[in-house]
Amino acid sequence: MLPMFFWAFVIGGLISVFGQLMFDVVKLTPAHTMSLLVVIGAILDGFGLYEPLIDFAGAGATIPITSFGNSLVHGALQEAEQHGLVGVLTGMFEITSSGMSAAVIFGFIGALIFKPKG
Amino acid sequence: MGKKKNLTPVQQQYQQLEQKHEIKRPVWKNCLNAFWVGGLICAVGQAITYFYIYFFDFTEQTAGNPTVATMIFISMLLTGFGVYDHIGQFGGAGSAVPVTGFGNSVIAAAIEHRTEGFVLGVGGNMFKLAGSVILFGVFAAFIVALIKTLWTMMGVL
Amino acid sequence: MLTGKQTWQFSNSPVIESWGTSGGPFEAEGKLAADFDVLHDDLWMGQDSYEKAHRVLLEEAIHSALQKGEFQKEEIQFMLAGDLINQITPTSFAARTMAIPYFGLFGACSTSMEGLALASFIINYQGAKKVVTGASSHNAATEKQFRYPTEYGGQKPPTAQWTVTGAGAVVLTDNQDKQGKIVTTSATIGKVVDLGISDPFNMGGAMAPAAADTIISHLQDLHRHPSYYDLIVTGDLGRIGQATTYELLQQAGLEITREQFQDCGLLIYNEDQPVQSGGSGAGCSASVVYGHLLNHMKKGVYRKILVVATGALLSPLSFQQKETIPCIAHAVAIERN
Amino acid sequence: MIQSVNPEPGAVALYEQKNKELAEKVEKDIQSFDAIYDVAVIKGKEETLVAYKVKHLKRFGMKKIEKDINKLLEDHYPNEDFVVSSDYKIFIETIELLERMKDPSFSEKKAEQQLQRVISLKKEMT
Repeated sequence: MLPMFFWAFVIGGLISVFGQLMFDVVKLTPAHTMSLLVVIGAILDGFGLYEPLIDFAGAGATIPITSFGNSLVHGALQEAEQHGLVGVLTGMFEITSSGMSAAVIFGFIGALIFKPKG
Repeated sequence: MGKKKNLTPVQQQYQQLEQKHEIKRPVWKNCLNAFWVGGLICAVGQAITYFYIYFFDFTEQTAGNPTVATMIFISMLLTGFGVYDHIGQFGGAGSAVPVTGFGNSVIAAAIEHRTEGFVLGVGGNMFKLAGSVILFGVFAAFIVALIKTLWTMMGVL
Repeated sequence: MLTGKQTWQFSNSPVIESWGTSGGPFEAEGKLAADFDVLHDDLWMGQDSYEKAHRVLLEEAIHSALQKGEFQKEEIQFMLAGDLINQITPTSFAARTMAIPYFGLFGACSTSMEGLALASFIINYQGAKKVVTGASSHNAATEKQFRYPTEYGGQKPPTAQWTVTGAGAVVLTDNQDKQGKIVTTSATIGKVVDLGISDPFNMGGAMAPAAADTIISHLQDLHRHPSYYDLIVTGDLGRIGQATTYELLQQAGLEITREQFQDCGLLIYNEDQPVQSGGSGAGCSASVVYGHLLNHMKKGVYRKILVVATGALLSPLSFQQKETIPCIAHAVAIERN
Repeated sequence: MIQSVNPEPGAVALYEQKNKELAEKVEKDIQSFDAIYDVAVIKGKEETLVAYKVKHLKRFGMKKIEKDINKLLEDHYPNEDFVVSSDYKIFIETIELLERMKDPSFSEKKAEQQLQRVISLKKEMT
């Protein structure tokens, strides 16, 4: 259990450092950086490399936004296995749905109860 | 950046002069902060994952979903109480890359545009920052999954 | 009277009769808090949107300027003002409240001096007896429009500047009794300069050439030595822009000292406030000049100052379309008789 | 929270003595894997539940290890039905069940129910 925390910290931290280098060295905007990271996550899963990373680092790999790309691919592939090509379309949000719906729901609740502080 | 070529000599000369006075981004410090802030957020995520594994019927595989939802909930509170933007200034990518940063971008936009009403303001602007992440995530995933499925079908893999 | 290429001299010396400023909570913690007439402890200022709060800022600045000079708003012939928000609605809405015949100006952060130059011109040539002019900006409203939602955790680089929540306004009159009064004597209208900077987080660096260009033109047109002025103060160049402008002026062979050359964006906040490179926004030069600096002139600390307000004429759209940032600077000489 | 991790892993079987022997044999087989450091085996009415923990640095190869285990079990015990999992949740549930089964008053029917619950957890993916 302890090594899991350690590696979650290290891998999550390293993915963040990669993002920071995109900000500071390549001078990308946050939106460009995050988009790049999800694309990388999707491609890594295409090569079957992201799942081992999750096995190894747990939340260190599932919490960074790269896992969004990974789980989109994963959902699509899972569904495609059962239903063929159409599954690529229909299965896309199968796994990711919780993050998306949480963001929408909490975003709206946030707007109901909070005001920006400036 | 690649546009430098199009500058006139006067512009180039000026930019050299201006560069001297520009305060450089503290890349090392930023990376260090990003590392430990990002790492810490992931470690918190790991703790939440274990919480769901121990106290509920979630496996390592299935605990990811409630963990993400919980993290976004925490992100909503931190955003709403005006804390997340300060964490962001300090942690940089460390607080932007984890899913809490995704949540923050959605929630901050939603809160900000409340004054324009719930339909046109909150509804219309909620994804103005996170939209590109969703677009490129979905499109890249589509291409990757399509290629892989086609390969499998043609028996390459 | 046009002097040189781009400078007006005001032979009738329009009088700056009274001035007023208002600011937000962050400015209340700044170095110049004592110079503000109205300070808010809440960014919302009792309104239900940041844009409305923005309007309130300008209304209050104008009100305190009118009050201090014991003017009724009915006596004022024209109002010249502007801000940074889409279609300058906060200013136009304030003009609706004021019901004074109104010119809406947009010169980004150079609006304050654009307004003062035009108002002086109108008074100088008997176009009016009393004119009010001002500019304002509101941090959250401006961030919302130009950058990210205020609660978004985006990291600002050290070149970024902090938009001032503040407004400043002055009443300019054709008062013939100039004894001991603060008057405007000349104004130089700047041209748009673009040296190819496109980073919206580095406004100072983008605006520096425009500031230098206007200062040099002003001194050339009037055949003046920089030492004519006790103070040459720029609007909101911040640390980077100010250092760059200083070097440009040195390169042009102007003898100007570091003490003589100040920046409103560096004057307004304390060192320990997290404003990166300094303050910015239309309200920055307006609230510093129409508060702190005029108060100092009244006390006799300065006799002759040249205010050079700089503006970055970009929009979120032009930035996203990868345009570089065109910049402008207007200078007005303010002197005490 | 931690205490449920500590009990010694082991092998337990329901119903008959020969089942217990089988469970212990399976346990030994799995332990022969280098990458694995804890194993728990429960032999139920039909399925045999095998839960194990992989050394952390070997977790990158978890998918392959699972494949290898499945293959080994299939080769050695062609007639048995195995449910194999490296999932932490499955592991702690298995250990807990193992502990409770040592108590003679814990009925076989209840144990089988619990076992099926754990197996259903493992099958519910995503």
